[in-house]
Amino acid sequence: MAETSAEPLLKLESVHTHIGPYHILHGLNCEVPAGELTMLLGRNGAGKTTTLRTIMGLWQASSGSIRFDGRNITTLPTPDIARSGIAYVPESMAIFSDLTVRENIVLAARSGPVDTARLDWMLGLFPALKRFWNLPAGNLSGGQKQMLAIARAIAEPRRLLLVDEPTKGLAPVMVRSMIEAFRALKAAGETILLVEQNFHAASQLGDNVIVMEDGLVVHSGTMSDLVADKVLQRRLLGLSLDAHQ
Amino acid sequence: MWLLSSDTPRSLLLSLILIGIVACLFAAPFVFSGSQPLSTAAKICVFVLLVASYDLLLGYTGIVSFAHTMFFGIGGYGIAIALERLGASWESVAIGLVSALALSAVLAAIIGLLSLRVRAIFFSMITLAVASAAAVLASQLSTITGGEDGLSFQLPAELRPAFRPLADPILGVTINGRILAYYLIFVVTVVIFLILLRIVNSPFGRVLQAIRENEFRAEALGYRVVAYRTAASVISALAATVAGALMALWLRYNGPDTTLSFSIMIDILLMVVIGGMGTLYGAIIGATLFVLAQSYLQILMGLGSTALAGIPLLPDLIHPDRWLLWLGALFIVSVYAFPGGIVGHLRRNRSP
Amino acid sequence: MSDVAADAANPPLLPRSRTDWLPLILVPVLALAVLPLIGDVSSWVTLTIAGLAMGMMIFLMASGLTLVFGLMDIINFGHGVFISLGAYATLLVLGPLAGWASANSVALNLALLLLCIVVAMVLTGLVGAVFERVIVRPVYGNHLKQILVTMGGLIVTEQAIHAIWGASPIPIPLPETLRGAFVLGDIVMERYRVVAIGIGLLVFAAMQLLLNRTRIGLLIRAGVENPEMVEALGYRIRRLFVSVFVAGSALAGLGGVMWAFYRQTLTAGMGMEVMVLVFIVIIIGGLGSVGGCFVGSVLVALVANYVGFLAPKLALISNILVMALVLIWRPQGLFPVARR
Amino acid sequence: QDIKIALIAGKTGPLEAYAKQTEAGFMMGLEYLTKGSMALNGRKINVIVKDDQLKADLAKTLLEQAYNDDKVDLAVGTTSSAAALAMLPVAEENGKVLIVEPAVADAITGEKWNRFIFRTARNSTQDAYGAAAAVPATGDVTIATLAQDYAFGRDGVAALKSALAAIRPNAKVVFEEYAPQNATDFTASAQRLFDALKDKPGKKIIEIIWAGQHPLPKIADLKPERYGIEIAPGGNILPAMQIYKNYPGMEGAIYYYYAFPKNPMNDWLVAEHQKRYGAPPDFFTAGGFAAASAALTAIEKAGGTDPEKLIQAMEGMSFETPKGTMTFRKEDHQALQVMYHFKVKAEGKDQNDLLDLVDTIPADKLPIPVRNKR
Amino acid sequence: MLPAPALETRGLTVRFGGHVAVNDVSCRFTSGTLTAIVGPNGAGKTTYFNLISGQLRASAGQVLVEGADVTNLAPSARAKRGLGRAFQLTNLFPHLTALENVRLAVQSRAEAGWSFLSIWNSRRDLIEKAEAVLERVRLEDQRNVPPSALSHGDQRKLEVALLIAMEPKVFMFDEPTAGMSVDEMPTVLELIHDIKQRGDATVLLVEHKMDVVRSLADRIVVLHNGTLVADGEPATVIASPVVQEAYLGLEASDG
Ligand SMILES: Nc1ncnc2c1ncn2[C@@H]1O[C@H](COP(=O)(O)OP(=O)(O)OP(=O)(O)O)[C@@H](O)[C@H]1O
Ligand SMILES: Nc1ncnc2c1ncn2[C@@H]1O[C@H](COP(=O)(O)OP(=O)(O)OP(=O)(O)O)[C@@H](O)[C@H]1O
Ligand SMILES: [Mg+2]
Ligand SMILES: [Mg+2]
Repeated sequence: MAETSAEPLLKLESVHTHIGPYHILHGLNCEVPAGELTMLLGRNGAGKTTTLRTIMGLWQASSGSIRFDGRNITTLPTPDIARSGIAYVPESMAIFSDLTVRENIVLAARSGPVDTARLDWMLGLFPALKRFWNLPAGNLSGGQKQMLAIARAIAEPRRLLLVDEPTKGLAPVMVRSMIEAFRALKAAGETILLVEQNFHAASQLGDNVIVMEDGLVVHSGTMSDLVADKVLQRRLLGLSLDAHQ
Repeated sequence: MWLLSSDTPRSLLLSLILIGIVACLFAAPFVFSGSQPLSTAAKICVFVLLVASYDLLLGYTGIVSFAHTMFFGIGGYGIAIALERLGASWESVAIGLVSALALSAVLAAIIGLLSLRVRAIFFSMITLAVASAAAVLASQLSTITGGEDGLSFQLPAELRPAFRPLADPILGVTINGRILAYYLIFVVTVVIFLILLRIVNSPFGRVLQAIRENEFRAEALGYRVVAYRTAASVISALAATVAGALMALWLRYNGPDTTLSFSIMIDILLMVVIGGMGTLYGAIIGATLFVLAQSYLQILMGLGSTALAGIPLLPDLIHPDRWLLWLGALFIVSVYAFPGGIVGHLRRNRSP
Repeated sequence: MSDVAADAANPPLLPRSRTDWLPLILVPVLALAVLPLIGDVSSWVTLTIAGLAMGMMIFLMASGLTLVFGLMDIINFGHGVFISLGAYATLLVLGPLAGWASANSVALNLALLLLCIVVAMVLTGLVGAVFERVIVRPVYGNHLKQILVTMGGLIVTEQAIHAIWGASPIPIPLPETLRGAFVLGDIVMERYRVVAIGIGLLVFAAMQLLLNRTRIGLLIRAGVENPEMVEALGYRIRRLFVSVFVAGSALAGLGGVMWAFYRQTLTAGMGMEVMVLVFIVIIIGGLGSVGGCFVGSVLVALVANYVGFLAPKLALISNILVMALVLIWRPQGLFPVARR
Repeated sequence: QDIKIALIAGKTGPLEAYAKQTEAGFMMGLEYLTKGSMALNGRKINVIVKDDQLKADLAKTLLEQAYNDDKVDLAVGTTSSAAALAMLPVAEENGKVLIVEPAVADAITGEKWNRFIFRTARNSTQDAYGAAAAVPATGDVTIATLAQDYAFGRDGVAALKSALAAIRPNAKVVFEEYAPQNATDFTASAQRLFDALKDKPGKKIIEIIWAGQHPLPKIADLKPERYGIEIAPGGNILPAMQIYKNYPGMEGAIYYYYAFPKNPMNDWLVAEHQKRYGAPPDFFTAGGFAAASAALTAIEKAGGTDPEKLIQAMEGMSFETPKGTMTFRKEDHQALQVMYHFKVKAEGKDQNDLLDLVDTIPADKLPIPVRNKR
Repeated sequence: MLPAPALETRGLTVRFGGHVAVNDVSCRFTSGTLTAIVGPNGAGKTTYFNLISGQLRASAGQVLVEGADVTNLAPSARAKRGLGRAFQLTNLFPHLTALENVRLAVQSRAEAGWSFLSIWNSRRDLIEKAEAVLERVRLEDQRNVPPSALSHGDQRKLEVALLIAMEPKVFMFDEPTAGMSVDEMPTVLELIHDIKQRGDATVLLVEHKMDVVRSLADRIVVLHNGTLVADGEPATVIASPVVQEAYLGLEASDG
């Protein structure tokens, strides 16, 4: 990981998470430097989703600390964590299917009407949303729901974006839009923590990378190092970049 | 194990409690003296059956119906009308029971086919209206049903208190028709309970659970959801009808408040929840506890209230006339304290 | 992005689904259709106005339930006791201000009614808050447990009413000037019913405004579907849920006051007695739809009056008949609220 | 050995108020009659009170328990007619006396009667004869009835019609309106009633036969006086009759109103009740008192509690009650009593000062038919 | 005359208000082939599946299974005719264990649902079959875990397991690998490959990963705005301009 001198925007220190009787995170340590895009990789069941949910306070860390922007947010209730400037795109997308696309986005813009320039930019990225603007979001296709989930998270500027597998179910052309969007957001100074299985997409985007296995971080460093090191790729992810598109 | 359809209680304490209850019910006429304990035991049997049949619907199939008492009532009225009209004979009992079962099956199938397609909560409310319509009907058809007053009738000679099949008492208890009637109820309850237990543990029972969990997916797997639900409703209605018939046989009376009233529906719900939904054994525990409480709570409260006389407020609160207050509190507490019912609680303690 | 993709992805905007007028026309059509059957115009007017007013009172009693259900997906079987509680709350006002009721002044009488409504709404709102906190909160999302728990709450509250105000029915006076009727030729309009129509329309309009013109409605609907996500968007959904529940209870209280003055006798079970009717109305309306509840109430009350006049034998089942017919026509109620 | 009496009443549920009155009246009756000693002929009186929650099956079970487990000598009850009817066979099976109070259904001393049943409460037919007796005896009288659409309402109307035929042949029932049992809106019913009566000559009366929430104000608010129509309601418990205040001059019949009977027992009851409960005794208080009096008078007369002797003693027995002297008719064991023709007061002193006495109708002016098959 | 194809749609169309989600799609699928269905998001792929398997009613057109019209049958009846379906958004029985989930599918196949009086836990035949299926998707260790406690990727595998357990004639996979990690993917792809190799099954596969499509598909059908716009050999279809631009989003063939 980049040896930044300044304190990272988000920092997890020996975080343990239990869900009911199951012990999922076993003392997670990681940091997300400000202004950069950090990828969180790992096999199915490694604990990536659990990590994001723990940060959001949707699951309570049983021990350890989570610091965001110098503040300890480990035990804050979820709304307060969100209000401190974190947006979250869950794996399940959690679209409000009764509400129209417009209403979904209206809700996401907490501080008032969505800035028109930003809205235009978003709808340019995801034109399908414009077409279904006034229809219930439950009727959207799988990929369209994914777009809406992202649009909801970026409807207003936030300090930190937690995104769980955004490219899942997206057509290649949309994956490109998505990558474009994250680039633009990063350029606008937002920090992003991205969980991704699509290593191809990941490799184009990430500045840093964290790899998890069985509830622990097994590797962290810069993306360029990982892209260059085929052996490491095979060891950590089971496949090399070449074998996959 | 075969008898229990390999669905054992799965907890030592639970097994002991169940064995205790069944043993007490079996020996009730000999162990307890007086008519109150026997009435209580008979009522427990009837409600075990009724609650178990409702659990098939609610716990296993996830259907919230408020029309279950309607079938209970049909059973009761079937017996009552037949015995009152056709005289106190076993043929009348058979005719009454069979016609009640037929009517229940048809009604359950119609309600199921017509309305099990709609949203669950919608269905519940429709059944609420249907149940109230049934009560209105029973009251309107007073020439047949006795209206609000209900029907009192005589039982076949073998079940009357005066019938003494044996000259000598057994274990100091003279066997009479009343005791025979009790054992009739007990045996029918046990048999039907075991059948229900088998059904919920059969492949059919699992399909019902699957439908409860995700009806959309069950349909996609090739199960006709409406047909399965309707079948479950019919089975459950039939068992409830039998329970109603037993109730009427025991009371030698049937009326709207006895089998049709909404408060019985509430009692059933509470028994299911206290015992534990989706575990037929819960029906035994729930019904036993509840009927005992209902029979003895007022007496206990009366004792408590006189004992505490003098202390302000407290005697008022546990005055026997305020027993409903405590029943209400019981509703709330039971939902919280035993989210999985008593059976769920006992089973969880066993396996961490 | 290439032109092809842009074109393909830029078809015209789809319109929002249109308002459904059919159920709204139903009421006037029905009213006109029975006119020839009744024959006598003055009887028809009398029955129609009385029915409208009764519909408003039913709506006031049912609206809170459908609001709480529609927004929060909570089925409150204890709703009836809030109606009773609202009714009993009038005693708090009528006790000290008995003079206002017997005074022969429209202003004073109406002020009294208003005061009763305010007191009742505050009281039922408070009890509603306690209800939500203690009873309902832990069972969000589970209809069955909601039914049980609220039923328990109902019994406890009803017993509390017994304990506080006694078991005997309590007569209450309808304020002097609201008694009796306006007579125009052969048409009679009870004064109180005219007041009820006014209040009913007012509440309906206020609810529509609040739900459709603010984001509160959205937020709650979203919160019911996925409270976690709403919290992750930064909203404190709990507080909102409490407020909706309180509002629903307060509306029940309002309905209770109106119902109390209509019946002029208070019993602890009076709220429970109307619950089947209330349920029928909200089923007809389409569970959770305030507009549907409004139309459903008026429909049920009008039909009850017409049938009661034309074929009293059928009056007993007229409600269930209306429900059955509506459900055959629209199995999800007049204005189905999409969910799941 | 104690004298054991079971008192069964629907103490919880919608009629809680009725049951409370019965119980209070019964206990005060025992107290008065035993002069506070609660003992008779040296035997202590032990009352076991049971709550049947208005449920017929429970009432039946409780009565069985009372006879078998508690070994009571006789039982008194209960509030609901359905429950009382279910109790009747139990008395017969156990061969013990049951005094029915305050259930009113005719069938109790009619077709469902057995010889162990006595009733101190009035029955529906007595109410009907009372109502008929309050109708003017001369001139044209046209009557329409409003009743609930179930057995109780229909029987009530039938009873009224036969009572009118028996004692008021000048009155004709021209229209019968039946409203749903749980009706709340009476506009349609009222319209139909008015249409039926408005063009008729002479005195025009709507007789209301109703159990529960009374439709009187709803009908009255629609101004029947426009057509010269009067309303005649029946008697009821005091809280329910307070609505009458708004319609002074209205006439009807009632079987007990605390200010009407003049006898020492009633004087004591009114004074004592006012002192203890802050209100005058009501309908069912007097009933409970009467039941206590019937029981004690019978035991005294029979010289014990043997059921057969009790029955013998009670058939044709007269006993004193706050309602005046009552007599168990030999044929059907129904106690006969006076009725009162009342008129609603214009200005009462307080909230319970409601009625003026128009006339006392002695029991022998009420030829109540005997309906049991003996 | 040629034997009827395993599955055929004729003029299949569905409209939602003003929106035509699937527009007059006619297509035949013969057994032993794997057809990939591709298209941009919202093209109507899932909707097409819904129409075939009966979750949606068609506004027009027909669905035929081995020549028999099933357009008016309920989803359950179509499943009995051999139409099997896995869902894009995971759709399982959340509180039953993984094994029971699969067992329900096996049982449906074995037509044992209406058996009232046999004991489910002693039906070894069903259990063994279900366990075999779980092993094939490598979920045997999770057999007693309910889906609600499985990670997303494992839920996807279970979804596939259910479909396999149904042993249908027509397999419809809706993005089976979405959210699956790269090292898990081969398991599922091999499974699909095996089904295809068996020769008697018809496989329809919706997939956005072009390398997967390339390696598995015998034929590619392209949907765009609900209309069938291309159909043929994988190589030709992928090279066609409509796929290159509207789907892959490439200006020229550089992929
Ligand atoms: N609700 C839950 N209850 C119990 N265990 C859970 C729950 N959710 C997840 N787990 C377990 O926690 C572990 C980590 O799951 P998590 O969802 O965080 O994995 P992931 O890295 O996001 O995987 P994927 O790539 O498949 O989404 C898994 O073993 C899973 O079985
Ligand atoms: N019930 C509905 N009402 C209105 N529009 C609908 C409905 N269902 C689907 N649609 C629309 O139909 C189109 C096709 O959706 P479908 O889910 O079939 O797409 P898809 O090809 O599967 O896309 P993806 O790859 O994103 O899953 C979408 O634009 C969707 O918004
Ligand atoms: Mg995950
Ligand atoms: Mg799709």
